[in-house]
Amino acid sequence: MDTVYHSIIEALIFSSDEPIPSKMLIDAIKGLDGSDIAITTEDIEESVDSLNKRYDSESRSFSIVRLAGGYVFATKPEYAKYLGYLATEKSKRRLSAAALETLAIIAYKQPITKPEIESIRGVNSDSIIATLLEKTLVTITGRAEKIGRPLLYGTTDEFLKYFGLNKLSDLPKPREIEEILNDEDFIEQKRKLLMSEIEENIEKDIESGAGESQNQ
Amino acid sequence: MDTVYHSIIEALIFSSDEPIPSKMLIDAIKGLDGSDIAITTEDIEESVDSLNKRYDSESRSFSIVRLAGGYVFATKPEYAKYLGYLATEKSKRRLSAAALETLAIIAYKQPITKPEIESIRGVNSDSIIATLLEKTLVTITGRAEKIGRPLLYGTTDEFLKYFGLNKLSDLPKPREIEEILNDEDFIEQKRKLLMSEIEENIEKDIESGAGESQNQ
Amino acid sequence: MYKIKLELFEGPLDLLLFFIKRDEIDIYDIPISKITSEFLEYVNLIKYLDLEIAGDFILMASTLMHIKVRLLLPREIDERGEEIDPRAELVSRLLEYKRFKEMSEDMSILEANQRKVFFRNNYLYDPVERPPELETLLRNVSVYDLAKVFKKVIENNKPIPVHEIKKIPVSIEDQINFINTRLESHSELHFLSIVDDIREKIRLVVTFIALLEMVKMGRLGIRISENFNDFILYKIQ
Repeated sequence: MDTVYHSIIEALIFSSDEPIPSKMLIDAIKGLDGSDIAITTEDIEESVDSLNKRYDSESRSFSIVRLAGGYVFATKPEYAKYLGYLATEKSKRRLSAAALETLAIIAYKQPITKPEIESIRGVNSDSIIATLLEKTLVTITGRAEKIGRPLLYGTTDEFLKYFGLNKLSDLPKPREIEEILNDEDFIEQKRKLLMSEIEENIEKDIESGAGESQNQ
Repeated sequence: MDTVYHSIIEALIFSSDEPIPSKMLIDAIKGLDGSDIAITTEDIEESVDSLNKRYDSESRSFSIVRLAGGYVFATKPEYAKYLGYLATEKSKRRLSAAALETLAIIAYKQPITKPEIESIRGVNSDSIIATLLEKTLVTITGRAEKIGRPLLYGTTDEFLKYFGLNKLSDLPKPREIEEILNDEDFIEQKRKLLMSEIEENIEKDIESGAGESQNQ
Repeated sequence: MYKIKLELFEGPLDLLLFFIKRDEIDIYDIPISKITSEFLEYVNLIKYLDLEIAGDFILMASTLMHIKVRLLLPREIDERGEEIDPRAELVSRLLEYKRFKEMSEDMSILEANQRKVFFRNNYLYDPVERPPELETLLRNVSVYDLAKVFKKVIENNKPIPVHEIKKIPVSIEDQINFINTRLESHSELHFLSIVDDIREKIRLVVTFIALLEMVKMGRLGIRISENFNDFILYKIQ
């Protein structure tokens, strides 16, 4: 096998969605360069071994490993602490889907109590609310005038800043989102309505031979 | 900066699923090895340059690129045909002319409202904007301070990544209207110029019969 | 045949630019009459073929007809005494649109270029979990802090007047069980969330003592919660 295929195999393993099996590597190469190219599973193995040797001698921080019947890149264990640090920092920084959901409920329904949030989400939300409080995206705004006087939650100025809003009423209305996103029927209806209106006007224009200034 | 950090920086960039900003790299290193370690954005830049030189001399199929304000590993264009062979149908689909046109307007005029986009394009743009939102190439950035308080749209980091840009100002500037009038042939010239500058590799690919998979 | 051709146009402005380029028209001197009749031919076709964009084409048709009429009338004069060309607004719209159409072509090249680039997808690494260290977690947490939070909770409960005197059956044992039960479903709990539902002062006091007892037995850890006057309890295995 031509050594030019080392790099191609490397690129394929690098960009694959899943650990990539030898067969797929061979398919891709034969699919493009012709099925008559002699390339076997053993060639792939040798190629990977030779790549790994290069990585070692060049002290790369990654290498190719075999996993689940395929090949995949892996960073070397000695760097794990740095990557772990980054992962931890990232998860601290990024809002989870659950947190975002809770934040959205609080933003749109505020002021709202914990039991109300939980009845909307259908799950206990203690720790998520705690996280949002810690990140100062929500705050306690008072107590509800009902039995047990539960705490009321609302969003903070930090929340507005984070989402680039001047005030709470700047939040996109659920109706607007619906309109923008998947309400194809709505858009179609609106268009038909507009069409017939415009057509009527034009017909009038044509009949009278002169366009009145409807556009100005 | 100690050259041992070259490998750590390499591992950190390699492990990140999204372009990782210098600051995050510095934070991870200082977070683990002590905040007194002298390491700057320039050190990171030098480190990345030196890593890329090594990859070139070792004929690696990938290198580190600057994208959307961060660093990320990416394959070199000459491997595109092999990688495209295995890519899913969905990822092969290009943006429509209408989507590109709308993106150009949003990118250059942001923050911009839907009516403003539609008045430039001359056509209803509901479904195009919905598509761009779903592809996370644009997002809602707030509301305009005008009657009806319409939603404002702007581009995302995904937009930068999709077009291979590090920052918004890397976008080609639209020509001034005067310039368009004065030089009708300029469009052709500019296209040729741009082609020869950044498309050298692609042209080679096209000549060799590659890069056709996108039309499948 | 026509449909295929029509789909090449993004909208009415695009179609007008096509006429202008094809006929090498001076954009500042558009023959409105000629272009309008040609435009209307397309509109008639589009009405039956492509509902999606027909409305916008019809709107442009009416704009063109309006300009045509205004051209026949005596010219309007602007504040500087200059004649207003009824076509001027359309021309500036066409030019503005043209700018972005050009830019979108540049972007299409960038897109094609970037589509040749692939990113690292799946990969492996062994994350090193950083075990929470008690020294770190309990740093700056003193008994004073505990007492302060506790006092705050008690004070917050003050507004509820109790008119009835009744014996409240509660023991430290009960409250240890109570805390344990709560901790079964959560690895961490905010102190406030445990005592939030407790209304009786005596039960609060007993719960707090139970909590201190559990810390003493080494079954419970405490750390301060940032930005909030509260603390977090967690199980020690």
